[in-house]
Amino acid sequence: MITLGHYLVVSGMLFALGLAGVIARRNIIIVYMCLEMMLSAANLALVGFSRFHLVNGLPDYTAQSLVFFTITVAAAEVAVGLAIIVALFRSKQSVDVESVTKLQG
Amino acid sequence: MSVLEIIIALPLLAALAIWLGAPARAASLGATFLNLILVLVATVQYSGKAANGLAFTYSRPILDNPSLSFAVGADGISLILALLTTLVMLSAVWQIEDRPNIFYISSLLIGGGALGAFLTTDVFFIYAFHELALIPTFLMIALHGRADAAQRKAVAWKATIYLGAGSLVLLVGLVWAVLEFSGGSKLTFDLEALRNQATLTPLPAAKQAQIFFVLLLGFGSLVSLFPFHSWAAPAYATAPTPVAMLHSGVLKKFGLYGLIRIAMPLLPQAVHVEWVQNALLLMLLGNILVMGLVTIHANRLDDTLANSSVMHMGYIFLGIAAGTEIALKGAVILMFAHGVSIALLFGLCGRMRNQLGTLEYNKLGGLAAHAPAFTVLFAFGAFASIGLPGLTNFAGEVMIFAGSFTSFKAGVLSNLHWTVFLALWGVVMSAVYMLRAYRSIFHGSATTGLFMIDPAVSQRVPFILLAATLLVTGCCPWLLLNLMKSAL
Amino acid sequence: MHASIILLLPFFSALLILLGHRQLKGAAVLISVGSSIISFVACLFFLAADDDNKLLLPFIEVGQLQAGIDVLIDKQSRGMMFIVSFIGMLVHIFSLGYMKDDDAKPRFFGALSLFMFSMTGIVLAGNLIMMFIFWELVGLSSYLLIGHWYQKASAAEACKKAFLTNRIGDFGFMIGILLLFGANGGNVNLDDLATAFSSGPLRPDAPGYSAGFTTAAALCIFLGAVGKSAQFPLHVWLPDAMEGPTPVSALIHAATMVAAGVYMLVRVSFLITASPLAAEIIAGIGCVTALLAALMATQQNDIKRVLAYSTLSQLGYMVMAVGAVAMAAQHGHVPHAAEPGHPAMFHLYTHAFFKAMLFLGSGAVIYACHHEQDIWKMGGLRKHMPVTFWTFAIGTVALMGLPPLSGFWSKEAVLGAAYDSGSNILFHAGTLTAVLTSFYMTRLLIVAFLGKPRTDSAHHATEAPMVMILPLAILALFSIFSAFDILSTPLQAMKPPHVEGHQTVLFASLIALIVGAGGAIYLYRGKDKDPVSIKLFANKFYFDEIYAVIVRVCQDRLAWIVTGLERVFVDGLVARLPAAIVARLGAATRMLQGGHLQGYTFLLGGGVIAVVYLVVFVLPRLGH
Amino acid sequence: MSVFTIEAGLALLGLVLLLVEAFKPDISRRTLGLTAIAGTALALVLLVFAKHDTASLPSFMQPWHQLDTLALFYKGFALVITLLVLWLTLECAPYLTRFTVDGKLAEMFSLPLIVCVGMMWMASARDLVTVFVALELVTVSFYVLVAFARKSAFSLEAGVKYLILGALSTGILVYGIAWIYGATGTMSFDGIAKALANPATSKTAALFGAAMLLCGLGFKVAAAPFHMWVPDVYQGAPTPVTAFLSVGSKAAGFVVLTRALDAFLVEGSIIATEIQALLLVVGSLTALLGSLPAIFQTSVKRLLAYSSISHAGYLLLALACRDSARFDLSSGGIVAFYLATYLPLTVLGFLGLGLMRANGLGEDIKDFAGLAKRNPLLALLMTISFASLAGLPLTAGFIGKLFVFLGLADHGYWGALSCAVIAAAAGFYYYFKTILAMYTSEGTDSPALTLSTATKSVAGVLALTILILGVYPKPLQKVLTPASEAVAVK
Repeated sequence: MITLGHYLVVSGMLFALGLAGVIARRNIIIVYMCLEMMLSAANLALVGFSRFHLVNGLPDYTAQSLVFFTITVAAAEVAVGLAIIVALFRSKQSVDVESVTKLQG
Repeated sequence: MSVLEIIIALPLLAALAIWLGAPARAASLGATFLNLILVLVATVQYSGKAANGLAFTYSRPILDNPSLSFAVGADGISLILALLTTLVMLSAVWQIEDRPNIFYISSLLIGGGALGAFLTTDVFFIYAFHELALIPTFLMIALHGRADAAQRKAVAWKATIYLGAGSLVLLVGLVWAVLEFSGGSKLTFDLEALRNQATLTPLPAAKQAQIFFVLLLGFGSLVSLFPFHSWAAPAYATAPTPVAMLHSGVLKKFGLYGLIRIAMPLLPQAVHVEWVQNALLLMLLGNILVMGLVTIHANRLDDTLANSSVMHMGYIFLGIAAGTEIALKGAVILMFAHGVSIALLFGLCGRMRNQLGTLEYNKLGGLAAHAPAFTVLFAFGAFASIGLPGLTNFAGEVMIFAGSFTSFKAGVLSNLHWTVFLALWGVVMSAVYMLRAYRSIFHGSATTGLFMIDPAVSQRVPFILLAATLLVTGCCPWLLLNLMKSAL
Repeated sequence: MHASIILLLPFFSALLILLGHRQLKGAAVLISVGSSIISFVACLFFLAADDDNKLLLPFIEVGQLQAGIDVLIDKQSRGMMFIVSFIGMLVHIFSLGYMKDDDAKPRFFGALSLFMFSMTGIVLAGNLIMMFIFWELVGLSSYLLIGHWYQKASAAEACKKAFLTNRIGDFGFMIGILLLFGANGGNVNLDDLATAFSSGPLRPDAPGYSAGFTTAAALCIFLGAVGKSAQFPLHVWLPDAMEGPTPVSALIHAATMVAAGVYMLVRVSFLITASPLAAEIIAGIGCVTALLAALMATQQNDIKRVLAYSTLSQLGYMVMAVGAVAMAAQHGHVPHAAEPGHPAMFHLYTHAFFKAMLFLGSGAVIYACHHEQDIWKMGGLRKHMPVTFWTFAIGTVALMGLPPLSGFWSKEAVLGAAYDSGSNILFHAGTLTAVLTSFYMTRLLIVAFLGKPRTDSAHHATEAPMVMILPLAILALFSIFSAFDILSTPLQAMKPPHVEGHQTVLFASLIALIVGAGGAIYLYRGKDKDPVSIKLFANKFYFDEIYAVIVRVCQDRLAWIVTGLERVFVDGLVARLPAAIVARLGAATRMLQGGHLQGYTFLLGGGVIAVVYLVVFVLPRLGH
Repeated sequence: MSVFTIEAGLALLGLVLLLVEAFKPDISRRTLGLTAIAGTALALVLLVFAKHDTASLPSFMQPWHQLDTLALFYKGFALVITLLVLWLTLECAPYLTRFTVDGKLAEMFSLPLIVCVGMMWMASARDLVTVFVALELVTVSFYVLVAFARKSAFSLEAGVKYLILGALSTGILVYGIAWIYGATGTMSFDGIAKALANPATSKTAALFGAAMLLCGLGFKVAAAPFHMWVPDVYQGAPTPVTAFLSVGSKAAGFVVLTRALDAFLVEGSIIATEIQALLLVVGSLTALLGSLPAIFQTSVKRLLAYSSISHAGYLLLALACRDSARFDLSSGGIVAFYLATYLPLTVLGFLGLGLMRANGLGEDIKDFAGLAKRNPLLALLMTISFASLAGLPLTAGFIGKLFVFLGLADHGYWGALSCAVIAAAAGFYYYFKTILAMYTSEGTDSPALTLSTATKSVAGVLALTILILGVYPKPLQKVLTPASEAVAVK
């Protein structure tokens, strides 16, 4: 029997992996993909909670509606984000996180 | 509309007018002179009506709850300090010659801030007006101070950070007091309301002591209470003359005024709580003895004056520590006296520096020969600060000392009494450094090349004004005391 | 009425002159001299004034502190007032001649008027605070007058020294006043204090009486007198004060101001009588001063300095008398008399005349010898300045105590008091001082006036002008006759009743006179230089040097150390250390903003973990 | 008219402007800008006359959209700041276009309208879904705005940093929302409050969710330790955008925080003490971490960024002081008040910076040297702005700070109060440093600065607002007082 706990563990692992990737990877594209993974982790948790939170015997769909929004927002973010990263690549010929260190102090 | 509002607004409006292009000297002299007249009239009127309670009150609410209002009102203490402010402001402005407009503007702002602090009765505005002077003081020291750029900036920074931090601590104390004394559910910053509440439901002494101590630290740093004094001496020694006159003479009195007008009435038992009193006594002894010795060590006139001004604060704090009616009134008189005398001395000191280019004792001497009037004026200031009877400072000091002894029982000496004895030794020390200064500058034979002549009569006016004030109120301190009959 | 004229006339004169002497010019002198003459006339009326104690002007009136300008009129103040105004007037007149060529004449006369005002204030003072006020003001006028020739470094130093030394005395005086103020419920009126000590809350059998307090108060007040009357160990300023113009020395530093200490002690004699220890100490200090000063006087060569040490010595006499009378009173020796009398005040009264005269005489000599003050450069002045010589001689013998001149009577009274005090030391030391007095005064007279002129300036000396001679002559008359009832009664001198049976005292003083004078004649007749040389005396027991070291170590060096400590510790701990910490923190926190995206993500992620850990695991555990 | 219509209209205007620019490339940016400004101004006027109660909304919206005073206030706030930013953009346009592709600025006029709508929406949000959507609308638009001056390496770098860190915070926020939902079973603030007041709710899950949510929101409002992006992004972004971020984005974050905390800290909430403690810790830390590194700043723009962090700290501390029965304003009201006073100060400061740039000068403190000689008016206005930021009394900046101090002292949070005091004291240093630079005589040989009348009047109005609010804050309090009642009723 798969319980809420299983979903949450998976989601937690996804989230942690995502975070670790964001922190550890140097390629901005990969960093960005890890961010998407974190959003997915949140989505998974939402769906899991929604599934096990029964209202009148049915899952509560408010949470699942948020999932749709999240996916949309993620898409928008990717659209804008990739545009920026491309601009970065054009000007620096690199998508390494270390290529943006001018602003500091 | 109250006459006090006009008094507060005049210098600020004059400053604005000068910024907009009005002739600086005429505008500032006019405004300050008119202000002096107004304050004098108000003072006479006040002592005419039996000198009772707050007068000329008017209130404009600016916030409901916490209730803040632009409330003006004056009792004897405020009027005495307003008189001090207008006197010093007029002299300070008068003695500015051939300097940029910013000298006039900042003098007016500092003076206006002080007037606002002394004549409003809402804690918010009392605090706020004092802060108004922070930026002009800072800029004037940093930009027009009497040292090379790096040094004067360092001095300005020290003073500003100190004053800024001190006023923040003060703000915490005031906020605490307001919270404790507002009573009921509404918060109010109105001093009268707070005082009423404090009489109705006094706090336990231990709590009073805590609040008082925070206020003491806050107000104390503004008055250069030892050990929070190290900003003051360099700042005064470096500041341009009008700023030194106004800040050391007037604005510094704000902290003391706050303690007497706000802290003491709200927390009447606090100074009698042992640890508070002992701490205060220790700190003020630091002012008197440590700073007395530091002053003796000084070898330039500006250093001597600046350090002495820190030292003399100790006596006023002694009045506060004693906490009796006589001592507190003495403290007010001494505030007035010190303000006038130090402003006089700084004014003259500035003149000397302009004419001679140096203030070091071992380079000066024999100035009395060619500048007798200048010498007499300086002597007024110097002997006033030594505490010579017949000049105002003496009356204040003797009242403070006597006020500390009203509770004396034969054979039992408390810490307060011992402090008074040590403070009396400070009087000896102040004679040491003042006479040393006087001796080195005016007595002896003139050093080659360095000599000065008396200022023209019109340029003497501001100093004569201050010296005459010292003499008149020194011979007749009851003129001032009559104003405070019902105060405290 | 007279009191206010006497008090305020010189005040306005001083104010007018000091503030407007440029405009007034010569008129300043007239104003000052005129006011002194009017005061003197008013004072003659004042001699007949009734005993009174009334408020003249308000000063400070708050709660318990009621310090006004109130006058206490009794025999003591009437008599003292006469001395002050009389000698003051004569000195004003004398100065007309002496200061004729001085550029700063108006300033001098202004300060002289200021002095008259302040001294009058001390004399009339009805309460201790008023007395303190004028006490300080005489200090100021003394400062101004000693420093009259401020261009001279020695004068500038001397006036500073005088003021500061007096300040130390005033330090004690103020403490004493405060102690009495507190103990007597804020009342420092002299009359009321006397009542309080005799029958009020401060009487010895009152509940809570503290003998220590009484002694402390008495000694603190006495410290004021020590300063003003130049008693050991604060005597060092008086000889230096001779840097002032000689009329000033006569008026202030011989006849009146320095005697104010004695006057004040007699005013508070109720306090001294109440404390045996204080009385002994006072008598002892007076005795030591008298003796030391007399010893120093024997080796001085400056005519004014000899007189200055003599003054010191005589002041010591008076102070000793104050203590001795109190000691005697404690032993029950209260001389019964209808009229209040006091040996100290009596000696003050006679001493004022002859010492003022001696100083004025020395002034005339200095004037004649073109400001030569060394007695070894004089000699033979008798022929050139006969009037001066004769008046000086009268003064000398009066000071030595030759019967029946005034000095004899008062000195006998002082020695009598010492004898009655029950302390042999006092009496013997007093007698020894009398010997020395005769010795050094005779020496002075012989060396300066007799023999042959030793220098040109002495040779060409001529008699002083009339304005200077006249005061000398008048004072000479007073020196001779002032102790007789014919003068002392109308002048309200506090002559003690003559006690029969003091044969010892009488003999002692006569023997002292003969021994001292004889010794001096033997040693100094016809000598051109000093045959005796005692370094210790000539150098005034090295007091100045010792004090210089004390000032250097205890004040200048201490100031240096404290200044250093203040900069390092106070400024360092309170200002610079926090500033440095904040700056360091600022730099450290700024390192967080390294600009590296990875660093930011790391911190952000770490922050999240930290917050979650804190909220989920730490805070619930804390319980609130 | 319904408020919602205004929002929709504004969004439409934004889209139209975007399209117009795309299809009619020769349209002048002045026309675009003025249209946007006119539209915003119109919206502001309409807002005043619109129906001001939740009941006026369509019934389907009411569960997730409300119109209390706080919401209305923030809507007005959003419109005002948008208006100012649009005007500022127009003012800085000649300079900005040097760094944009083809010298176009259309998005700089249309995206702020979108952001504005997002902020207005957020002010009304009643549940976490709405919050998320509105927040992302704002954030994603800001990604574009920050990186808008693409030819400038700084702007691009700021854009990348904001993008990565912003997206990271979004992830954390959603994860937090998920867990709160998991713990309480609802998305609406009312429901969450109700569930948290029920002791049966899992405390650990609720705490975990709340902490994550607050971390996500903390990023938006620049709370420590999620504030690192602020200096870099503020410095790199075009000045109008920085002003927008500093005032608008922060206000949006705080309105959500206010709503969320009203739910978390409801009477009897099982997680109240922990959250409150967290707020105190984070608030103190933020005030300090904003103030301390600023001491050594040489770039005024970066300085203002740190200042913005520090102010966020005070605002968080204000939020930590709940239930002050003693003043009329609730903590949410105080935050709103503070933000309202903060708006003119910051905008005036950035306006000054923008004008410096527009006149070809830099943004470092040394570039300010001698400003008083070159343009006394601008120097005076900047002095007022910086003095007010430092919290000098008689200026608007002080009143807000006073409220915070009052609240902290009232609750006896002495530790947090000390941190606030230290931060404020350090603030004196760096604000005064800039003021001092303006009055020094160095650099006075540089040419005089001239300002257009419009600039002068806008800046003058801002400065006057600062001074008037400093001595007469009553009107602002009046506007906010019902808001606090609405919060209290809940």
